[in-house]
This record gives sequence, C-alpha cells and structure tokens, in this order.
Amino acid sequence: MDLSFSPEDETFRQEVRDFIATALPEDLKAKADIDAPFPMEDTMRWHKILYAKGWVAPQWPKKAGGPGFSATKRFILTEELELAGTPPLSPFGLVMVGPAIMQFGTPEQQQRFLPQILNGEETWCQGYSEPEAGSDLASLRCKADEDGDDFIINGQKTWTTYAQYADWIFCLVRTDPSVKKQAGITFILIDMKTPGVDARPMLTIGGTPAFCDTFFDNVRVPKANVIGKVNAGWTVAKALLGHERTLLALVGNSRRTLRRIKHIAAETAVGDSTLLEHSEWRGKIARLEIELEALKMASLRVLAGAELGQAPGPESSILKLRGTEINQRLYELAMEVMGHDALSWYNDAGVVPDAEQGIAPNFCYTRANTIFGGSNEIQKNIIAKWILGLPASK
Amino acid sequence: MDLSFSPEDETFRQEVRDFIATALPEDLKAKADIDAPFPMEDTMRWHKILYAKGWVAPQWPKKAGGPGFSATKRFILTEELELAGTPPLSPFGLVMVGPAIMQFGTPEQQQRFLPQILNGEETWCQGYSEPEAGSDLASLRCKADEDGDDFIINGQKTWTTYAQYADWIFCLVRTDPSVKKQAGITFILIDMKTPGVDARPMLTIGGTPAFCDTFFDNVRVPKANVIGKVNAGWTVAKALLGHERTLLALVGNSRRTLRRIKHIAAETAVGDSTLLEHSEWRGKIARLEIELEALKMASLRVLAGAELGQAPGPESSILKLRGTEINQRLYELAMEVMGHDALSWYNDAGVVPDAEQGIAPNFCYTRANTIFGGSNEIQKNIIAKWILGLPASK
Amino acid sequence: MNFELTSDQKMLAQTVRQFTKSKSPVERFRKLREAGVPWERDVWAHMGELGWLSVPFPEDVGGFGAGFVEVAIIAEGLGKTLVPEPFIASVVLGGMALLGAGNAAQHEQWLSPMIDGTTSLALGYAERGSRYDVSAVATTASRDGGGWKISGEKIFIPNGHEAENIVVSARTPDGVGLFLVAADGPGVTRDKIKTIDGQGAGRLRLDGASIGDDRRLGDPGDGSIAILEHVLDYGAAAACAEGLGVCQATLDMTVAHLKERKQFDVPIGSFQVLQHRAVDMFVEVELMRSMSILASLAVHDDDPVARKRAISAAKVTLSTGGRAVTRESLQLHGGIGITDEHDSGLYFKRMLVLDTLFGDEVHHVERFASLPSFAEG
Amino acid sequence: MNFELTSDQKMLAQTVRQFTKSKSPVERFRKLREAGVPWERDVWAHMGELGWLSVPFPEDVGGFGAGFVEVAIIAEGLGKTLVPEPFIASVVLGGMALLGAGNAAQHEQWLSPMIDGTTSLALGYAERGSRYDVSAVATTASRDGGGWKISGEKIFIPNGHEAENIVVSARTPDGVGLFLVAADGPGVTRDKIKTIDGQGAGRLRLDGASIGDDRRLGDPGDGSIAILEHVLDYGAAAACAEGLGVCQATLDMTVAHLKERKQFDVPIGSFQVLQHRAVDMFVEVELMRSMSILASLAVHDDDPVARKRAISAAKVTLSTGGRAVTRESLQLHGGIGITDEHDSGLYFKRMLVLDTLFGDEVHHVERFASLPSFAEG
Repeated sequence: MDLSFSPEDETFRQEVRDFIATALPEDLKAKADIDAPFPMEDTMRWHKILYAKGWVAPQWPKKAGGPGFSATKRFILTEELELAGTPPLSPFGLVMVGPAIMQFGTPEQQQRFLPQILNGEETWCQGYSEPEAGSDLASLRCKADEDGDDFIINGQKTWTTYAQYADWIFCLVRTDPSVKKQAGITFILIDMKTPGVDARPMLTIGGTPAFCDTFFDNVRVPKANVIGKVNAGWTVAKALLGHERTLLALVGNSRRTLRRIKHIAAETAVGDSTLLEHSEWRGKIARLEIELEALKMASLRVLAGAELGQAPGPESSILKLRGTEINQRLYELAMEVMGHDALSWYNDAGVVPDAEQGIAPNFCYTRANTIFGGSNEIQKNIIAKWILGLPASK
Repeated sequence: MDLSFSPEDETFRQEVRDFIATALPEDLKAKADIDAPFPMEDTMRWHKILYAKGWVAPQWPKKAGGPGFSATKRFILTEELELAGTPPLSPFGLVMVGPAIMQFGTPEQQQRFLPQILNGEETWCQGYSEPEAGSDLASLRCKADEDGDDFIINGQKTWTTYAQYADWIFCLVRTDPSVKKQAGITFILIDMKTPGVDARPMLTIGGTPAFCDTFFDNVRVPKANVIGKVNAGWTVAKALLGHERTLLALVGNSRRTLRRIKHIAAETAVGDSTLLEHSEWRGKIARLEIELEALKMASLRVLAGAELGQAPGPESSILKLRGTEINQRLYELAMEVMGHDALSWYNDAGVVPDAEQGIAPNFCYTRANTIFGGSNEIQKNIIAKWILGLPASK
Repeated sequence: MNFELTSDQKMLAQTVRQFTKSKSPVERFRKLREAGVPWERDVWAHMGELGWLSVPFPEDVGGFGAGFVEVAIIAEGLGKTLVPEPFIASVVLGGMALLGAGNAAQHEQWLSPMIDGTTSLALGYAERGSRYDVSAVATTASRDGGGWKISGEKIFIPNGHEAENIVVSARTPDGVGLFLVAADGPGVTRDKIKTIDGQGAGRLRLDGASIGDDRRLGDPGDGSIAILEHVLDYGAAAACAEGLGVCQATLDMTVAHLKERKQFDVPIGSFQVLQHRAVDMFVEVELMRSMSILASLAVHDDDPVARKRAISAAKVTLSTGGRAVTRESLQLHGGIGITDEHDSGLYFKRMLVLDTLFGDEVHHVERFASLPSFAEG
Repeated sequence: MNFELTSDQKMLAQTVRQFTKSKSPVERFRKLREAGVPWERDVWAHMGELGWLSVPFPEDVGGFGAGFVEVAIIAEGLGKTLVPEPFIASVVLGGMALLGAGNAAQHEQWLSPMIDGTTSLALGYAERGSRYDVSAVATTASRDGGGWKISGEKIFIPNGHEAENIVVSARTPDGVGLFLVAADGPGVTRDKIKTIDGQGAGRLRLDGASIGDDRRLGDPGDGSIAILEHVLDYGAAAACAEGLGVCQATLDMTVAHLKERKQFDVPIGSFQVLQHRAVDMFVEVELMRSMSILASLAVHDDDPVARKRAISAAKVTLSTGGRAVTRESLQLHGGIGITDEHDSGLYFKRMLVLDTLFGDEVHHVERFASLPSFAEG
C-alpha cells in the first residue's frame, strides 16, 4: 500500500496550479475569491480556456478528443480546479450526455455532437424529472408519439438546470405507455430551438436562476436523435449514473469551504482571542475537517481502484451520501462562524468582508445537494438493497 | 400561566426530602451514593418503608389504599425519590397490574391482589414478550387451552424481568388461535409457584440478572384468574400502557446522573484546570442539561394538564422517546468524562472513585430503555399514525 | 403550576389568527418582499389599534400592562405567516429599551406614538466585531455643550432601516450609555442592508452626530449594560415564540406535503423513513413550545441568574430545534423546496435570522455554562 | 497511490482468518471470560510461531521487518472474533517502546523472547489524574547506587496483569525516563483490574521498587516523551484496525439479524427505517476502513505533525464510528442485544475500550486542532 502520489502526478499537480494562476481571468479570480456565483457566460468562458488547454474533458478518452488522463490525474485536476474556485463546468454535456453518446450513440451522432460539447459551442441541459416524477423517475409521463421519421413530444420537464441557456436537452420520454414503467422509455436529444420548446427559469432559494420548468408542445424531433434503442432509454440513463462517482463527493469544494471557514474564524474576534483559537469553535471545525479527511481517503480508495481498472467497490456508494452532507454542514458552520454577517444577502461590497460574500447563497443552494442526482434517501434504499442485501421494503 | 409550585406543594417537597433523609437505611444510602445496583431484597425493603409511610403507590386512589395525591404531588414524590437515588420500586405490581386489576378486575380479584401488591407481600413480573413476539406483541403464541374451570398453559415468555423473585406473573396468552391476531388474546394472572412454571434468569450486558426466560409446561390456572374477559386481553394491555407516561421521561434519574457527571468533571483534572471548567466539556454537559430542561418542561406541561383532568396531549408522546435518549446520552457522557476509569467493571472500592462505581453497568443497561416498553421505533410509528395522521407505511 | 391560557389570552390568540389569515397570510409577505417594501404603515397602525403594540408596557405610559405571555402569543402568531411588521424590533427591543432606560417625559414623547402605531422604534447594539457581546461597544459619545457627539457604526439593526428613532449604545467616559438617535438627525447616515429573510435591516453610521441631552436614556454606567442584557433576553424570548410559529407552520406544511405528494404510486408519507423524520420534527416543535413557555414566564424573573439560565436554554432549543425542523423540511419537500417560489424556503430563511439574533447556539451554551447555577448542580 | 495488499499481505490476512475461525472464534473468548482466564500461553506461543509477534520489528532483533500494514491486518482480523491474546498490548505497546528506547542488549534479552511467544510485554503510562497526557508523570525514579528506586502507580495497563515485564515512565531529575519493570521484582505489587470488555488490565504499584540500571531504556529527557507519544500513536493505529474488525463483525451480525428476525410476519430488515440505519452503520464502517488505512500508512511518517494529524483523525473516526455502529447494533438487535449471552454486547464493550485507550474523541480532536497543520489550512 502506498498513499503517495507519483512524482509524475505531483509534477502534473504543479502544472495545473501554474496553469490556473496564469489562465484564470482576473475578473473570474476576483469572483472566486468571494465565492460569488458565476453566471453562464463566465462558465463558458472558462470552458473555452480549458478546451484550448486540452483539459476540458479529463474523463474523455483520447479518441473522443479527451486528454486520456489516468484516474489519478483526473482527480488531481478536478481537485485543484475546485480548490482554486474556478467556475464549475456544466456537467450535462461533458459528464453526462457526452459519455452516453460515446457509449450508445451511432458514429454519426458522435461526430455531430461530441466536438461541439468539447469546444463549448453547444451547451446542454437535462430533462429527466417531471412534476410527478422526481425520485420515482420511472413514472414519467412526457410522451413521444411516432409520426413518420419523427417523434412528436408533449409534456413538461422540471429542474432543467440552466435550460434557458442551453442549445440542446437530453430527455427521457415515454414512447410506450402500455408496458411496465421502466420499459417504454426512450433517451432522446432535442434541439432547444425547435418550435414548441419553452424554458421558463425560476429562482432557487440561493437567489440564482438555476432551474427551469421546460414545456414541450407538439415538438417535432427526428428519430435519428434517439440514443440507443427506442424503449431502451432506461439502460442509457442507468449507465450514465455510474460515471465519475468521485466527483459527487465534492472533496475539493469542501476543502475550499473549510479553508474559508478557518480564514473567517481567524479574522473573527470573540472575547480576547479569535474564533479559531476558541476551544469550542476549533472543535467544531476540526471535527468537520476530520470527516472530510475520511471522505477524501474513501475517494482515494475508489480512485486507486479505478486506476487498476476495478469496478467501483462498496466504498464508492458512500461518496455522494456523505460528501453532500459534509458539504452542507460546512456551509452551515460557515454561517454560524459569521455571526450577524450571515444575515447579509447580496449586498454591495463593504457590508460584510469579501470572504463572506458568497457564503449565504451557497448555504441555501447546498440544500439541493442531498436531493438532486438521486436523493440521499434513494441512495440509502439502493445501498440497503444492492450492498447489504436487505429484503425489499414493506 | 404560572410555572411555580404552590406553597403546599413546596411544603410537600420538603416533607419528602426530610422523610428520605431519615427513612432511607444507611446501607441503601451508601449504595445510592455510588450508583450501585440494588438487589431485589433492597428494593423490597424500601418498598415496605414507603408502604408504612403510605407513599408506596402515589398514583393509586384512596379507596384502593393509595394516598390520593394530585398529579403534581405524584411528580414531586417521584422526582425526589429519583434525585435521591432510592431503589426504584418494581413497577409490575404498583404501576402495571395493580391499576389494571382496579380497572378490569372483579371485586374478588381486587380484594385478593391489591393489598398484597401494596404491602409488598407479593411481587409481580410481566409476561408479554416471547422469542418470536417482541415489538409485534400480537403475534404471541403462548397458548391457554380450556380444561373445565381451568386453563392449561404452554409456551415461553421472555424478558420477564425479575421473574426469579416474583410470586405472580401477569401474562398475555392466546386463547383463540382461529381469529385475527389481536383478538383471541387473554390477560391472565399466574402464581409462579404453580407446577410447570420455570423461570431461568439470564444476565444483562449490565452484569445483573435482571431478565428471565420463563417456561410454562402444562401449567394449570383457574379461569377465575382472567382479568377482564376471555379473548379481550388486548383491551387490558392497551389501557395499561397509558398509565403515568411522565414516569417514562426519567427526568429525576437523568437530573441525578447529570449532577453526578458535573461532580466527576469537577474532580477530573485536564491540563491546568478541570473538565468542568474546560470549554469543550462544559459545552457538552450544558447542551445535555438544556435538553433535559426542555424535557422537564414538556413533562410539567403534561402534568399540569393531568392536574386539570385533561387527557394527555401530543406533548406526552414525546416523553418516553426523548427521555430515554437523553438518559442514554447522559450515561455515554459520564463514561467519556471518566476517561480510563470508564473501563472499570465491578471492581472493589478504591480502584476508581466511589462516585464512578456504578456508571459503567448503568451505561450498558440504559441501552434497554429505548427497546423495552415499546421500542422507540414503535413509538415513532405510533406518533406518525395517530398524531401526524400519516398514511399506513408501505 | 398552570399552563392554561386565560380566556383573554385565548381571545388574543384567536384575534392574531384571524388577522394573519385575513390580512397577512404568507402571500402578503412574498408580495412585499418582491416589491422591496419592508412593511406597511397602515398595517402597523392597525396593529396599534388592536392594542398589540402596547401589551408589555405599563398602563401609565399608555400600555396594556400585560405580562410577556401576551407578547409571546402575538409573536408566535405573526411567525406562522411571516408577518413583516417590526413587532419584536420595535415593541420588544426599541420599546423595552426605552421603557427601561428612559424617563417619563421620554416615554411620553417617543414610546406613546410607537404604541399608537404612528411611529416605530429599533435598537442598535451590534457592531462590527462585537459579535453577541453587548458590552463590546466601540461607538463613542462625548459631551458637546449641552448635548452629545456620537461616532460609530451599528449594524444589522432589526427595523433599523425604517424606524424613526433608534436606541443605540455608546461608550462615554462614565461607561456605556444609551441614546435615542433620530434617523434623520444631523451626522446620521442610515441605510438598508438586504438580509437573507427578505425583511432587511438597518445600518447606522454616526459621524459626530449631535444628540440632545433630552435623548440620553438614563445615566451611563453598568446599569445600561444590565438593561441591554435584559432587553436582549426579552428579544430572545420573543424570538423563541416567533420561531415556534415558524416551525409549527413548517411542520404543518411538511406533513401536508407528505400526505399529498405521490411517488412510486403511494403518498410519500407512507414511507417509514419519512414518517420517522416527520416525527423527529414534531418532537423538536413540542420541545420548542415547552421552552418558549418557560422563556416567556422566566424573562421577568427578579433573579438575573434564573432569568439568563432559562432564556439561554430556550434560545439554544430554538436554534437546535429550528435548524433541524426547517432544514429537514426542505429535504422532505424535495426539489420544490429548493425553489424560491415555495414557502418552505421563506420559513427556512426567517428561522436562520431568529437563530442568529440575540446570540446563537454557541453563545447561549457558553452563557448557560458560565452562570453560577451551572457549577452548583 | 495504491491500496492493494501485496500477495504476502493477502496471505497473512487469510492465515489470520483461518486462525480465528478454527482456533479462536468468539465463543472461545466467551469461555475464557467466564472462566476468568485472560488469555492462553499456548495460543500466544502459536502466534509467535506464525511470526505474527515479529512483524513490526527489524530483522536484527529477530523481527520480520514489515511495515505497519501487517500489524493492522493482524489486529483487524483478531478484532473480528475478539481474540484476547495481547497483540496490541505486548507487540505494539510494550514491544515498540522497548524497541524505540532500548539498546541492542535489551532487545536481545527482553524483546526476542516476546517475539518468540515465550513471554509478553506491556506499557504502563496512565496514572490516576494523567488522563491521556503521557507527559503528566507523577511516578518518580531516583538513583540508588548503581540502579534506581521507583515509586508510583500505573493504572489500566493493557496486559499489565499478565506481562512478565512492563515498560513504565517515571520522572527523574533529568526528565521523564523509561524503565522495564519486572512484574515479580522487589517493591512491585501488581493486580488485575476487571474491565468492561472482560479482558482485564493491570495495576502496578511501585513502592521504592529497585530497578537495575540495565533496565533503564535510554536516557531520561524529552526523547522519552517523544518515544511514548509515537508508541501511543502506534497503539492508536492498531486500535483503529482492531476497531474496524470489531465494527465489521458487528455490522455483519446486525445485517444477518435484520434478514432473519421476523416481526409483523416479515423480516425486520424490510422496514425502511431499519434499512437506512443499517446503511448508516455501513457508511461508518467504510469510513473507519479508509481511516484505518491512512493510520497504518502514516504512523511511520518522519514528520511528526503529519503523523499526529493522521493518527488523531483516524482515532476520532474510530471513536465516532465505533460508538455509532456498536450502539446502533444493540438497538437493531432489540431485547436480545441487551442480554449478556448475545455477542453484540461483547463487541459493544470491546469497542468502548478501544474508544478510550490512547486518547478519546475529545483528546484527539484537540490534538488535531492544536497542530500547526490546523491553523495553516
């Protein structure tokens, strides 16, 4: 056993740091420093910078235009980007539909879509959830009726993150209502400019317009846009969930938040000293740091396994579960540390220290982490059934 | 609203304190001071002292030989006894079967059993649970077959606390296997000296022989020993569960344990000061004290309602749930405070300070509090259904 | 011992329920928030007419002379629908500070019009770096002829962005004093800080502000600190009541959602895990209710140790319970709870403000543990 | 980065599994406990033959020269069935202290026979009032002719009731020194303290005990404290491994119970609430496993800050995870878990000992937070 990164990996880590230091535009760095939200145009600007460097899709194989990185390099790159607070890239093209197209798409589909995902010319969003189908995805109703070489799509998708900016949406739609729930679902790509598509943004409790309700009113989509087979969309969706589980642990983001908490605590007076020197607060911060350390170790185990080409073991299933909780609790602790400043909401600079500006909106928005991407309750159901082998719940 | 006790109640509280100070035998007081377990003979000795004073059954009405106390006086008496650490009386006669006989028994049964419960000449135990019927009591199998004026009883009861010392046992037995589970059950009293009854003690993890497995092998019991109607035992059992819910909050015991924790913490050096002066430990202790304060207030609300003759409101249902958890966590904290001394197990005096002697066995035994008397999971099921009105669980 | 409300108190609770239902359901707060309107003068005046702004004050200043139970009844009721009028800020904080420190003439001039609902008050005690310690006052007041010059900054003042007059603490050569600052006075700059709950707060910058001696509330010295501490305990007790309202409403909303929302063809409230978590919320609310009662009865206690012990215990219960209830509510609502359009988020955010104001969980745990009552047993 | 075991290490793990299955299943511990027998000499000798007692020691003292991963493999395996032989107490504590502080002659005389399985060692560091601070030493050692007189008391010494020789710390005029005390030496009284886990511990009373200078381990001074700290870190790392074994066995036992036990006509493992709580246990065990790996790799770190940081983090994870897993196990077992005859209680109690030895959760949180690495980021 060996915990150390290879010299080559350490060199790569330094290369990433140096790159970020020079390539991250000043205005984005300033936002990162105050944990401010990045609007879509910032994200896409950074996407294109990473694309130019060849690092925009670390998990893509070389033949698809990726850098062909090892699992460890992917981890290092992700961690350093998160630690630096660079704009998180939209995952819908790079992490979700891209790999699905690689695995299930035709050569034509791959040629049509993959380069545009990579270079950022086309951005994507996800159409899975519906108002009546959240955790229970298989009960979705948005329907696609055959009409010659096309499908006609009608229905509504919800939580379509950043649909208002997206060029394309990948959807699960019902193509056969007569069969069992998970059968009869198809994975299809829809151009957002098609007549009848209407994305209506709504605010999150974090104060940003991250979600949309997206409506489909007789939207005509060529059958050529189906990924995989008609009525076999569930297979595509399931495969897609398995990608890059370590990303969900949010280790880099959490380490950055922890560092910020310590920074704020060191600047906050209480009695004759600072919060960071105060036994009770030190203890709170240290306990979370230790939990994060354990999560990081669990992530490294998954990573080391992936490096050896092993399928993710049981330890991988805990990453999303615990990672999202720790991330939430870090933001909760940051709010506590800030005292009255925690109450500030999108004020101009100067009302609270810069380091505190972005905490409150993120504190709110992190509540979503334990809900989206398969709620933590659903994750536990899955572990109970598939890992612990407990009988179906009654 | 008024939080204070009446002058009359305060006088009564002083009377209880004075009584305990003089009436509690020295050797029992010495055991109380080190939280040592009380064997059955100690408990019964104290029972008879309280009986002589007329306080052994504070919740019994005057006509049954009780003192006819108000709810407040009952609470004060219980709290002071718990705070002083006097031997907890066996509840099976006084709190459980006694009131059931008052409510459902015939005059003959009342005359036969109640005085002997009161004066402590006959002690009782409970025969509800069976190896295959714990939380799911209604699935019990111990059967009673009619034979003339008798029932012939065969089967096994488990967790029959102190059955090895008991003169009588009250049991739920199946008298009709052909009907729905809860129907067909009868509440019956069995003399432990009857041939075929065999109580086999087993140790608890606290190191005391508190439980028995009790076996019935063709045990002949007169039908006259049935309480209520044959096949209507479930009604009796349900009524019995409602008695004195505030007792289950263990407020007095927990306050006593908290006081002991502070005493130990004040005597335990860490660095240049004591644990009680150390911010992290103070915080741990204070947080539990605050939770206990909230539980006490909730108990007082239930009590004040009872004083006005009101049925217990929703607040009463939380007492057992939270009270048992707080009690467990207090013992957990006591163990932490003790450091290495927590490892000591029934050593002679001098190995650890006297105040620490009884903590470890109680720490172990309190794990039972959240299991017996309707496990906390069952309590939550009940609250979900009957108070929150949530649909039956699937 | 008796926890029954009197018939008058029951009637008051009923009146508050009717008011919130007909005049200020949560939709009203949502509309005001979107319009950037902190609260409405005519509603405030109506609350004055109803007598609510008078409850804790003695009759000789035009008050109702009731105990704190009435304050708690009103605060709890207003919390249930997030009524934005500054009941706690103006009546409990500004009002009680003015009552405690001021003289009869000052009561007449500034308390009475607030009780009428004509004006509103506020209390500025927090400064950058003071955290929750009312004795950490960097703002200074010095004699200036017959009056005073005050310099310093007060932040996150509830209703500080709207009140006509604001009680502020300032350090004088004789100790900390209290002064009533006119929001439009010379040398006074006040602006609105946007807050997470959408209610806003005031920031007051005093740059050699001239304050007449008639606006000095009592004599500077330790007495002012004791008054401030007591007033913040009133505030904390009122926050416990409002927070109880917030959490009761949150629980009700969540239980209703669990009954209505279907997934996997059944109401999600039939899933045992969600049932038990709703029960955990219920337990927290019941404990908060118990401690809110304790706080409202103990806040008048003559023994400051007993008072502080009870208030700190109640405030800790508010923080822990309130966090658990409002955060779990979002989780149990699922995606919809993360949208700004759903009410659960509004309650979640209001709870955060109540959690923070008047000292957070760590602050009150430490105060509780530093009282002589702690070491004594 | 690589967390694969080598083929030798895999074989070692397999050998441990076979040993515990055939020679020392949990029933063996139960029988010894009931008979009042701490452990068995022939089994210890067998462990010596298998080479297990040699793994962390260099080859020149007859050791195997392996890293700490092998120690962890053995400790985890022994933890799974509560093997009572003093592997950690003798090999990791007494042995590593003797290795670190002693000279070649001392290694030859006292370490080699322990490695063989002929004798056993122990380490006495805790005193009444020292809590977890190894530098709080009240025991004194003073020169006495060519040797030393030592007076004081050491408590809760793992294997202190059985070891032939016990390393103890004592304060000399030149600082704290380490000495190897013979259990049957003059002025030495030792007795057995009964412990919650049934394994027992030693209490050593030194009343002017005469110790030859050949039993002085190195020179008194700060170096001895550094060695003690490092040895306790070895102990903590080994405890993390044994605790992982304890908790994995507890989890397996609990999941099996959930599948077998029926109530309301179904296996109780079909109740969603119990499923999620079993999942919570599983998560804790996986995190404990991750941190046990970290501890076994970091315990040799040349940088004491990095070493202490990792060990403290791992020990905290052991305490929090171990408490959660073993306590929840009792609850999920229901009544049977409260009886002494069920194994879950044995694991629960052993976990408590591992939680406490070498510093509990608060101690290690504070050590973690007081390292320079904490303030730096």
